[in-house]
Amino acid sequence: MDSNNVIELRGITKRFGAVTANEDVDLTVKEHEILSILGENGSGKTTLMNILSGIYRPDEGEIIVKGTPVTIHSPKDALALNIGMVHQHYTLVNVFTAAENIVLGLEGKQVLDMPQILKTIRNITDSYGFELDLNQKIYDMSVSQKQTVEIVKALYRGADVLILDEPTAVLTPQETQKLFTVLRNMKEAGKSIIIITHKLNEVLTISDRVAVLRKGKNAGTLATKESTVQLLAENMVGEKVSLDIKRDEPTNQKLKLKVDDLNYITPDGHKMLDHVSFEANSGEMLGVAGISGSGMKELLEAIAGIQTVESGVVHYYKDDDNEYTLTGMDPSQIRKLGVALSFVPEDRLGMGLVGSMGMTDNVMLRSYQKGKTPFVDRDSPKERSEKLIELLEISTPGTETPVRRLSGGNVQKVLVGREISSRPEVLLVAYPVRGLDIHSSYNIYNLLNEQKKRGVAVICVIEDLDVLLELCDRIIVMNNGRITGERDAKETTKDEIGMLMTSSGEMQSSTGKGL
Amino acid sequence: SQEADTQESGAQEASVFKVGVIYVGDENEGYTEAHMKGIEEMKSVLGLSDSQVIEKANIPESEACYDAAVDLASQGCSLIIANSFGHEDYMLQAAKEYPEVQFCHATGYQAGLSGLSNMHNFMPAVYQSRYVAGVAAGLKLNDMIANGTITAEDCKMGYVGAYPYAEVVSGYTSFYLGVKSVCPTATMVVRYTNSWADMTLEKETADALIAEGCVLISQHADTTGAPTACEAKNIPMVGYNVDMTTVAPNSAITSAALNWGAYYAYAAKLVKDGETVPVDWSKGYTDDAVYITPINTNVAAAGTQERVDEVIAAIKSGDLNVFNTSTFTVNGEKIEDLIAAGGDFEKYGQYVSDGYFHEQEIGSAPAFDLRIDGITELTN
Amino acid sequence: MKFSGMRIRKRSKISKGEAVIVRLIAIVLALIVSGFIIVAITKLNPLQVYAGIIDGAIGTSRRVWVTIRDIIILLVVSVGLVPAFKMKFWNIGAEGQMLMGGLAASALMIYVGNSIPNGLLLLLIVIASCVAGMLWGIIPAFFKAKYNTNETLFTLMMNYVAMQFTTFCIVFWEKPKGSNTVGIINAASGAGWFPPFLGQKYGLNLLFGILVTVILALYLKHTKHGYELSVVGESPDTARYAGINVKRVIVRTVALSGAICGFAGSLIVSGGSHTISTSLTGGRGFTAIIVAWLAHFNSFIMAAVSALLVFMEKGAVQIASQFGLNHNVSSIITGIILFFLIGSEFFNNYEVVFDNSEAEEK
Amino acid sequence: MSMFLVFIQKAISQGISILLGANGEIITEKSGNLNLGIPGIMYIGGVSGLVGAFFYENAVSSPVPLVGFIIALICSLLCASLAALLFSFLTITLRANQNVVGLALTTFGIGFGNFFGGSISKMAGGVGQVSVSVTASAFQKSIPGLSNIPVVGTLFFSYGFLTYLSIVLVFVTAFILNKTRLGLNLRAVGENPATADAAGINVGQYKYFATIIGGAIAGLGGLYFVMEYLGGTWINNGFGERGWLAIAVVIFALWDTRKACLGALLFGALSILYMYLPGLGRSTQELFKMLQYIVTIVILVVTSMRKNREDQPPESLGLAYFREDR
Ligand SMILES: Nc1ncnc2c1ncn2[C@@H]1O[C@H](COP(=O)(O)OP(=O)(O)OP(=O)(O)O)[C@@H](O)[C@H]1O
Ligand SMILES: Nc1ncnc2c1ncn2[C@@H]1O[C@H](COP(=O)(O)OP(=O)(O)OP(=O)(O)O)[C@@H](O)[C@H]1O
Ligand SMILES: [Mg+2]
Ligand SMILES: [Mg+2]
Repeated sequence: MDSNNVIELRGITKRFGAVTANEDVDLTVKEHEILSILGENGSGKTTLMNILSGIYRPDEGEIIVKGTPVTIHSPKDALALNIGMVHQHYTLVNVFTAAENIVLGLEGKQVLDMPQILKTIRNITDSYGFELDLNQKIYDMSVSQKQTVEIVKALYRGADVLILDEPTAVLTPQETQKLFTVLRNMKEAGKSIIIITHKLNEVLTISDRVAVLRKGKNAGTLATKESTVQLLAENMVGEKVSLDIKRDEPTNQKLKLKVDDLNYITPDGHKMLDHVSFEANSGEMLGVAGISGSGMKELLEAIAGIQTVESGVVHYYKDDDNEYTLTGMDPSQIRKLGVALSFVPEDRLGMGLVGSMGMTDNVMLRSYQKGKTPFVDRDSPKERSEKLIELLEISTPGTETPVRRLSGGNVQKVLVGREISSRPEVLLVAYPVRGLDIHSSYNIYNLLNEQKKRGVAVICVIEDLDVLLELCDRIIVMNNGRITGERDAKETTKDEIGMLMTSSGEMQSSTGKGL
Repeated sequence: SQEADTQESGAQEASVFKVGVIYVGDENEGYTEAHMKGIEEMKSVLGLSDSQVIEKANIPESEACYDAAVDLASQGCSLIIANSFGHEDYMLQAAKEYPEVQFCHATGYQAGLSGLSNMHNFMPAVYQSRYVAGVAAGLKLNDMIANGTITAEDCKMGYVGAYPYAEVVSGYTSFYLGVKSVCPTATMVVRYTNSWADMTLEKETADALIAEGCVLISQHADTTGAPTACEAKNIPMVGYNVDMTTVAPNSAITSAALNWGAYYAYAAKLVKDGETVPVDWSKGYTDDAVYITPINTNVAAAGTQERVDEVIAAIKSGDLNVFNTSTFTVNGEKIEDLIAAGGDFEKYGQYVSDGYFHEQEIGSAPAFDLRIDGITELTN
Repeated sequence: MKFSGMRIRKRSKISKGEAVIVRLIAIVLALIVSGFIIVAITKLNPLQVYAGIIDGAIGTSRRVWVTIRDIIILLVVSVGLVPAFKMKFWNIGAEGQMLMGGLAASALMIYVGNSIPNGLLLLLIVIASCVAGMLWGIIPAFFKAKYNTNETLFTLMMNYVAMQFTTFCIVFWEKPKGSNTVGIINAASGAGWFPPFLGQKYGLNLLFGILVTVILALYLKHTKHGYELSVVGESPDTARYAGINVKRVIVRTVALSGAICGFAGSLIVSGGSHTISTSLTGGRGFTAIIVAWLAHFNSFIMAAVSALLVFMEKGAVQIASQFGLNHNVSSIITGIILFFLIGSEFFNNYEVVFDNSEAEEK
Repeated sequence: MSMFLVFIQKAISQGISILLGANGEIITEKSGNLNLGIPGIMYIGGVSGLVGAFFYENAVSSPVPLVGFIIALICSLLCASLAALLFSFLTITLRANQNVVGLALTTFGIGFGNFFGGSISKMAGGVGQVSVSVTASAFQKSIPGLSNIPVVGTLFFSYGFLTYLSIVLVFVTAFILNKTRLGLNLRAVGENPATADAAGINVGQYKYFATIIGGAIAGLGGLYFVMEYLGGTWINNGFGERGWLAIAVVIFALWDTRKACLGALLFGALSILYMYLPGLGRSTQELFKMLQYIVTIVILVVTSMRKNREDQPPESLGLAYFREDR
């Protein structure tokens, strides 16, 4: 046994009903290291870490911390063993301040001595270089600020082993860089860090070793130095995979959508859309880049008729060249015009789908109003669901299984599949691969490319700039509700886009508008 | 047991005399409790066994009463009694359906009008005991005037009434006339709770009356709310239905009460013997159908018992008529004059003769709903 | 320490048969426990007591029909609550909606009862009671839709407003003046009363009850409206995304819910009591909430649960009368049965597992 | 003036039951448990105190007020806690729907209260006779000396122990919830049990604890009604709608016990206002009795229009928590 093993998991098995999430998994974590855990969606990464942090109890297996076998019954036990976890879905109380969240659940003097507590927390934030307003309420925070609170919370509890579940999924590249800096500081300070991520390049940048899970089982541990993206992907999937995005030249482009001077201010006064204008063409993939919260979500929702705007017009050009104005209409009115507009929203289960319903009922969500009778027709949606399952290789027990039960990748396939199956002329897509493993991600990219080939005008918001540059034909960049630039994807660089994402200047057009 | 057997068969067994009773409340509510006592008395007088009396409690004034009545009839009851005013329509409905069963309804007024020979109304002449209780209250007031606690001028009483209709009006008027017969300067204000049994409301109403300056409280509502309020404020009071001294040992003088057993024993015997039950029945002191609870000497003025006994004797002998028309005026005029003048008052002509209002004599239900001088209704 | 190896885990699946058995066991346990309580209080033979319960509920054909009449009312109110609940609109205002429905029926019977043909009057009564209940539902629904106002409390308060409003009306309708009793309305003419149907006094009640239940089940399962309201219930954002007018669906659905509860009010007034008072509902608006939830909105189970509760209530009233018990025994027994039924749901969703492997340490 | 004084005094005495109920419900709801059984628990709390005192007073020849007081208090706290324990067991351990359990508990509790209240009546020899006057006198004892001061004494010092306790509880609860670790943890459990769990808080234990304490305090509301308000008697359904009003006050007060104090006073005042307004007819009185409900509705609508982030109910209110659920 290696003496600097902080944690050893031996033969861990965990079942949920009929599902075996982890099967006979071994894992070691050393001092002074960053260990990545990699695996496809549903391969059991989160479950394994939840076991280590006391959320779940293993059905079989042994946990050894610093040489001693232990039983971890609860998160409290885990913390007592200096194991802290930052969950994928943050565990923070929204109406509490950062400081309140950080001291939550700890022992100490019954009456809270806030000044003293704040001082102690500041010691930690200062020593690792976190930026955090301790008196800010969580509901006022951005995702990365919340994540910072989570990490500080774990450290404040004396975590020596810090587990992070997909910490970068919702961060901007800049925020990710900042996070990695902090993680390296922590490693220097002697801590062990376990990080779950689907982004292979991040794995290569940050970690010392990579443990791969495949279908709940160990698929080996590699030293990062010796691995490549290709190697990791193959290890994960268990067979050869191709990691190229095929980008075809746009063909037969025609003006499909013209957004003209959209403005929208939130009820609390933020300008989310600030004189936004652009055009989108059929057979073309238009990428939208921007730091999250820059107005991309609002833009897509405004086009789709979900977000009402203060002013501005959205023009839509049908195949017969007739022009329609979409502004001021809700999605069903748009549909009634005969406009084929599909939208894959960011929040899959919160907006795109109904988690508790099966595929059939979800597939009919956007089309149930068809037909003159007051009755719904469930037969054709059911057929369509079955077709989608076959076509997109959706893994689900059946068309009536609540989609909430499916893994993230499959949920996304259901959503994208439904939107595509209505044969759209314009397809809006927000963060289509967030949280998906690399395999599923490429499936989605391919689906989008197929649509483009079909002549659809695809507009997609993607946070990963590498993907954006590879996938799209044209990119517009947003910051603070404004369009700060428009570039040809084949000619621009990641740096240029990154700069535009933070620039505040007027639209810096280099290629001119549109075609 | 055999009782279960006969019930399951649902058939009427002629040999067994059975009485069915429908109560609006249960033993937790003074009014129904008084009826329950009456039924017990009936049982012991007639020697009926427990299984010969089927009681249904908490029957609301709705089709539930009809359901209960027909259920009792089909269980073989040959006499069915209901105790709440609002039960009457449903009793009539059942009476039409079961002509061979006798239906007796307390406080109602429709038996005579209905033309059904098996429908009957009854109600003890409680105005008599209220009058007597009023005398006891009046003596207390005199005592307080003599003590200097109050003056003869601000001798204002409060009355917690349930609803503003004849039963209550007749009740408070007789109480007031009793008071006035010994304490002529007394006046009275009446507040309604719009409920028969709401302890909180009665308490709050009594409190509001006390806050308005009432120096003595009486009630025609069924809970101990008013005595509770009076006890807390040390205000003398006259209760209703039951002895209030456990709740208000330092406030309750006495309570006007009814002895329903007098009727129940009487009617049950008639039915059992196959004799005709009168359409209307209303008896008072002569038949021991009304009484006042023992005078609480802690509170009552000295000599109250003697005075009260005299008044009771006078009522029994017929020397004293509670609604003697010379003792009250309406809008400053005598009722005989008003009747003679015609108009709204003409309808009272049938009740007024020989110098008094013949209360509960034409029908068994109280009919006196004149608002006499000296009494103010604070709500109407 | 002994239990450190015991834990709870979600069941993967439970068959319909097993679920029924779990519930039956719960009912039997509940009956045994209430039996003990009754015996403790009365020292009576429990079998005799159960016989009394059965006798009270279905001992004679008249009792059967009274029991059916009351089951139907409870069922209709429960059914009425379902659309709102499915939409996650916590309507605890059924009491008020029923009362308003009953009030509308009574008003028609009183004011136009003897001046129009009975058929037309009945039609008006059904419509008016639905509209009155609907109105009582729409008010909180409107504010829920517009401002997301808490509907639990709103609908609860509407119950009391309805109650006061009823008392207010009774002041004008009471007979005689001041007595607070309206008495049987149209006792002589029977105007506005449900006529006998197929020779049964409560035949029409039964027919209406079945119709409402079936139509509503169809509405929820097979219509666009039904689909829309379940989407709104699951996620208003998703509904907006789908182009569903969320506000309209909220108001429409609660209007429907209120209308059915209002209709139940007319079932009581025209189909039963033929009078109006604030005790018309008898707490059924609250009981129906339990019925609907316990049944997971399934019509058949709702009918079964309603039947069980009414059966027990009628039975308890009978034993109270037969054995001289305090009649509140019926609420206690009902409470116990409910607790067992509610508790038994756990065993349909979860299972308890013992892992002895871990029992040694800690 | 004296009329107004009486009105205020009466409003307070109407409000105290509601306040205690609301205080209990706030503590309960802060743990994420929506206990609609509070109205039933209040009946149970009231009747059990009465039963305890009744047996004590009947068992000894000369009962001591203080002893009766303590017995009533203990019985009330115990039985109300047991009822809340039942609620907790069904909703926390068995994860049953809170609304359903709550409503069933209310049905049960009212039946329980009326059953035992009624039975005790019978044993005591009839209605109005369940008078535990000795015990009640201890509950009604006002502060000696101070209560005799004119106006101020009437207004502030003329009440019994439970009235003052209810006010003390308001501030103690507010302090614990807002200034201590216990309160912070409890609020976290109600807001986001998964978070609390991950932070090492025993969610189930906190929920049990808060629900039972809350139930016990609410039970005191029933005891107040029976002892201090009614002076030691029972009347079926006498407690009326106070339990529901208590739950209404919780929302009115935006989960703050100090605001609940005002809310309860307002509700108390509105419930009897019509008696103190001259010249109302019987029908108008009935309309006036709507006032407290209408006011609640108006306040509800106004707060919802303001949409303040801080005025929201605990986020996971009404939901069962199971760690392995997602
Ligand atoms: N709470 C749960 N209840 C039932 N099954 C679960 C639960 N959590 C996880 N599972 C099962 O365990 C398996 C592993 O899930 P887990 O969340 O650990 O995957 P993962 O590797 O974290 O996936 P991802 O990359 O999508 O986050 C899943 O396939 C699922 O079937
Ligand atoms: N409550 C549940 N009951 C049963 N199985 C579940 C449950 N929740 C999740 N699962 C299973 O867990 C697996 C992985 O789900 P999970 O949510 O971890 O996917 P994911 O990719 O992490 O999603 P996301 O990208 O949204 O994080 C799925 O295959 C699904 O079957
Ligand atoms: Mg995961
Ligand atoms: Mg995931």
